Amino acid sequence: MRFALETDPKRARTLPFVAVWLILLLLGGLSLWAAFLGLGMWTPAVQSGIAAIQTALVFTVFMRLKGEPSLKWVFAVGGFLWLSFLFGLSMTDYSSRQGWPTMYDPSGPSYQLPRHSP
Amino acid sequence: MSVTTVERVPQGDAPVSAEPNYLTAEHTVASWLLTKDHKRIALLFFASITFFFFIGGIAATLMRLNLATPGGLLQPAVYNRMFTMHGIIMVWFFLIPSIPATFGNFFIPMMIGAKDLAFPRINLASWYVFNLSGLVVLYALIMGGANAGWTFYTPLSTVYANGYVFAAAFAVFINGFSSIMTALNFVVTIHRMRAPGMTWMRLPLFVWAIYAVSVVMLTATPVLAMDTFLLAAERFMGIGLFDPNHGGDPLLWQHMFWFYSHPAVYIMILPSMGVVSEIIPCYARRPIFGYAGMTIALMSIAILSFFVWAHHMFVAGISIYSAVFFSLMTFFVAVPSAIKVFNWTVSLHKGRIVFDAAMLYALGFVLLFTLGGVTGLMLATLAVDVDVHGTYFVVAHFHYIMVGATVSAFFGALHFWWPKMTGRMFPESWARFAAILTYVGFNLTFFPQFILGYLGMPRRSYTYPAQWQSWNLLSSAGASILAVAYLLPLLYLGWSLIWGRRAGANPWGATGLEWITASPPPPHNFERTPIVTLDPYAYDPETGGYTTQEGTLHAG
Amino acid sequence: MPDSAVLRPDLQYASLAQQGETAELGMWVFLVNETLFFGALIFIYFIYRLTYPHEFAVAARDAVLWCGSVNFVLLLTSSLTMVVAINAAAQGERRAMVCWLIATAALGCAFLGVKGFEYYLDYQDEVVPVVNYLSKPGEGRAGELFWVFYWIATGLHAIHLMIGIGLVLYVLAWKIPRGKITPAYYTPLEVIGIYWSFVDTVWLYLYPCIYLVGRS
Amino acid sequence: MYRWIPFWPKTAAVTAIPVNNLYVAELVLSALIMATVVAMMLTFCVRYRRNSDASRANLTEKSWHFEVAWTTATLAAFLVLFVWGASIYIWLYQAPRGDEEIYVVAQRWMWKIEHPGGQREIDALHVPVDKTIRLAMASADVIHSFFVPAFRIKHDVVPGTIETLWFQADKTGTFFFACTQFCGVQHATMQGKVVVMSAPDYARWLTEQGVQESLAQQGEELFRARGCSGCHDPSSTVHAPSLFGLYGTIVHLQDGSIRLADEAYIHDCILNPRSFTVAGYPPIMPDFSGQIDEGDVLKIIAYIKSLGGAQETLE
Repeated sequence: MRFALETDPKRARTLPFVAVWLILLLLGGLSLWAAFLGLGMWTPAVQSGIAAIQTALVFTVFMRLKGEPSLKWVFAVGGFLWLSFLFGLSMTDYSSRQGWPTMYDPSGPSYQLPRHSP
Repeated sequence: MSVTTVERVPQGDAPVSAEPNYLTAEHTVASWLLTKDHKRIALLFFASITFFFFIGGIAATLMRLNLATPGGLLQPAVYNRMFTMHGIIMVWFFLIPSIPATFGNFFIPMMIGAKDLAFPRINLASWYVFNLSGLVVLYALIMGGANAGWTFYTPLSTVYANGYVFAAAFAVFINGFSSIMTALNFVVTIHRMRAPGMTWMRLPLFVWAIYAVSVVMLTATPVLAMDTFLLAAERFMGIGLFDPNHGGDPLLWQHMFWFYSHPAVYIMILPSMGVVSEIIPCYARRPIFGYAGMTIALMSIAILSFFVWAHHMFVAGISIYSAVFFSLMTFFVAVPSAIKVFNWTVSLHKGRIVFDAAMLYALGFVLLFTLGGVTGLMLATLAVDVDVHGTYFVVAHFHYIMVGATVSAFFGALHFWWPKMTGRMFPESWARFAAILTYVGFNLTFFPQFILGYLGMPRRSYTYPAQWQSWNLLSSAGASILAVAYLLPLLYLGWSLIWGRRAGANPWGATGLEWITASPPPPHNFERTPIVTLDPYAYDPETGGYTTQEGTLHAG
Repeated sequence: MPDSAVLRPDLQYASLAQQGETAELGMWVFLVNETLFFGALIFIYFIYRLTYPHEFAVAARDAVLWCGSVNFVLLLTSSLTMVVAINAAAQGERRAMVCWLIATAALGCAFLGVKGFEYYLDYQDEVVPVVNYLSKPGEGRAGELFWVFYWIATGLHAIHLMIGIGLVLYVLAWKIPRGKITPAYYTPLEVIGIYWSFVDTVWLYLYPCIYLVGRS
Repeated sequence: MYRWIPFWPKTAAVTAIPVNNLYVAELVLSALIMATVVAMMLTFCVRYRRNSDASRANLTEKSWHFEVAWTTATLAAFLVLFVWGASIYIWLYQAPRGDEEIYVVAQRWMWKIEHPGGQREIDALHVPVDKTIRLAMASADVIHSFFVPAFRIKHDVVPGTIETLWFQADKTGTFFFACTQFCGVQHATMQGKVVVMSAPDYARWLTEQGVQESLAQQGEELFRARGCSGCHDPSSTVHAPSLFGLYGTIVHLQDGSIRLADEAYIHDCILNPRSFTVAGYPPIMPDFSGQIDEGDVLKIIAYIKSLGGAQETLE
């Protein structure tokens, strides 16, 4: 526990934090580079992936989740999990709201009623 | 284990404790306004939400008065503002904070054996923020009210509606901070501040319910906050993200709004489920049936509530695939609710049932919740929803859940915990009369609306074709009975504050930790930190005795 | 260095350790809420970018890339200095802690400075919806949606950063001189550090959303 | 008596019948559930009241068998309802080609109806009996919702897009329709009558309206006046997609996605062409958003539909 009077060993060294900082900057540079590559629709995907890796680094190292009780992990991950509900479930609508070819073929004969007609 | 024999409800005055309680420890106004005591903050919240309950109630009374005749009484614009303000005030200023901020605030620390919530200052700040948002909504109301409906559908709310939509939306935005602060406090408190021996599976179901509801508040409210923030910005600046004239999608507002507001329905109902799970075992004098199943049901409702929001949008023009998915999810969320109804009912089996006021409210809750639930199933069925969506059927359905069930549970909690909060007993026969009157008045008011809904009467209409008058008249008559039933407790509970008998520490013979301390409790709840040795609800129907969670046996 | 014995837990806690753990948990729970708050905004962006990919690419080309990139570096660096300051607090190196905290606040202010200058450039470039907006060829009506998002997102982020700077200054001016931050109990600093890094994380997402669109 | 205490709405369309049947089934199920709960509660309350001397021995505190059985039974019943409701919904919400294709513009606080022949009416909708009617609905301002209780159909009319809905009335008569999405001060009066007539009556009614030109002809005029024909006319030298036989086909867009060319698609293409660039064509079409009202868009759509559907393309 870091509340002991002796100093916290996890807090003794600065070098690992500097290393992570460098990695984060490099990843940022990578994201910037990817923007100029012309990957088309893959660009946002690559950039989101990079941002996710950066987030994981910031959370575990800078925000010191590493080695913390699982309860904090639950809350740290929970926010993103709930966000994925918002993104994921609303895509059920946005991916197919309009103009998706449906089961009914509108070019078919117009007099034929679909099922359920009495 | 010590054994003492007590009368179940002691007659005559209990002895007055010499120790100061939380009400008498300090007397200055500042000691109330700057208090960090969760019990005093609960009472402050109680005052605020009671005020808003009656403001919202006045709006409802005017609406029912207007609908008693097809021609109406109010100007159309006034009627529209009334139902909008009724919705906004009742949802955000009464129902959402109703049980958590008052009974939750008061009893969560006591039930888990803590001296206070984790962050008392944040708790107090929550009350101030709530009142600030209340002032803003009152400003909107006094200046003439908003008339966009409580759902603020764009582009009506952003471009077309006149009135104080900006102020109303902003009030909702600020109100969200209050919810979040309260919820954060509960989550952290329940995780960190439990007394020794109070394991998760020994928590009273009310604590579980408040925990579930806090998780929902924490994860749903920020989305609404962003949504209303953007709405207010759009209204204020004239350009925004939901305006079809700028390429925006009005359905995006609805998606985000219901991502909050469907879980918000569970924010309103989950605490009532917790309350009823406390009341039924205590008055049936037997352990709750299926405790573990109840906790699983509570948590699964909390999580599943996020998977069903678009069932408010089946006719709104979302993709049919999406509608099918959300309909299926809605049926899934109904399963844990069905389990709960079943467990409450079976919890009466082989009990030793006492029909006190709190129990009558709880039984009323179960029935109204079940009727609200089965009509919810009808609304979850896609084809039927297409027909009854946006009609009085929906109005009746959600009033059964949010008013019938939640307000019944609120009054049940009020009667159950009144002796603990004030140290006084209320006149039992009056309370029973009020409970029955509530049930009768409620059904008279809202059952005819199901019929009106299937007949096709659109909601939010100030006028209607004359052939529907009979049902509307019946509904208005019921509303007047309901109004009396809601006002009655104010009178006799107020009376009891001064003339009521003094309650002992545990007038109902209940097992929770909140009952082992004096009534009203001392400033820091307990003389010493309780040590929990037992599951909750250790009632014995064979003898009528019970054992508190500390392990003290009281023979019947 | 003041003795830790002067610090007592608040009434409702059994020990300082419990109080510290609880405060940190409180911040993490709060961050759930912040994640969803900013997440909801990015969700709107996500939907509209899917709907209007071409318009967004054209509109976003006017975003000032160098400002965003410089700010990216500034903010990440401030996160590092914050962590180093907490390390110093844990070791009881009071002087180093104060210095690194001042550096953190300064970097935060530098971020706001660059941001302010960028807003000025944006105004010159006529990309301020309502106030001063000129629709560029090819961006259609949806281009304005991008800029509404830009102003709201960066504005809210800046407000969060200002709160962070305020908290750091509060610790510097109030807590440290009164000996309330000790190697035995530096939780207030730790909690602020978590918040600070979270505000940094938000920028990790806003940066590609705003500055790295339509560059190729 | 029935006039003053009505219990059940009329059922006057083929769309209404399955919905009504499902509703009755659910009512019965709901009544059964309520009766079970009430019966259990009453029995227990009487038998185990405080002063009764019924035995309380062998108390069950939990029984997984019971709970699992109850849960499975409810889930199974719910799934039946789900499948039943969803299958009708999918049928209701995929509008087929109609015998009559009628255009509806919702505007605060009236319903403007335009028949393909150019006949116009407000807050009234005349349709022939036993014919499939397809409604293409647009909103000029806020969200409205078109609801005919006797037909059990409803759909929101969202600004910025076109929604379609269909029905086939099977009884003649006059039926009430209303807006069910709150749309402002006079929302409650945004109502009208569907008049279902026999085929000869309907034909007579159409001719009595004294109309000069059909909707498609009006649309064609707009098509020329707005300059659409400059590029989309077959004789044009500009490389623009042909609109002959477009309606009802599958269109491949530049970004790789595919869309069905229905009313909503044509509407989106007119107002926001950049997001719907057809594969193989340059993105040169100007943006008509804010320059053309929804009624005119509907006329142009009627014209484009009159240029033939998918079948003609094959010939």
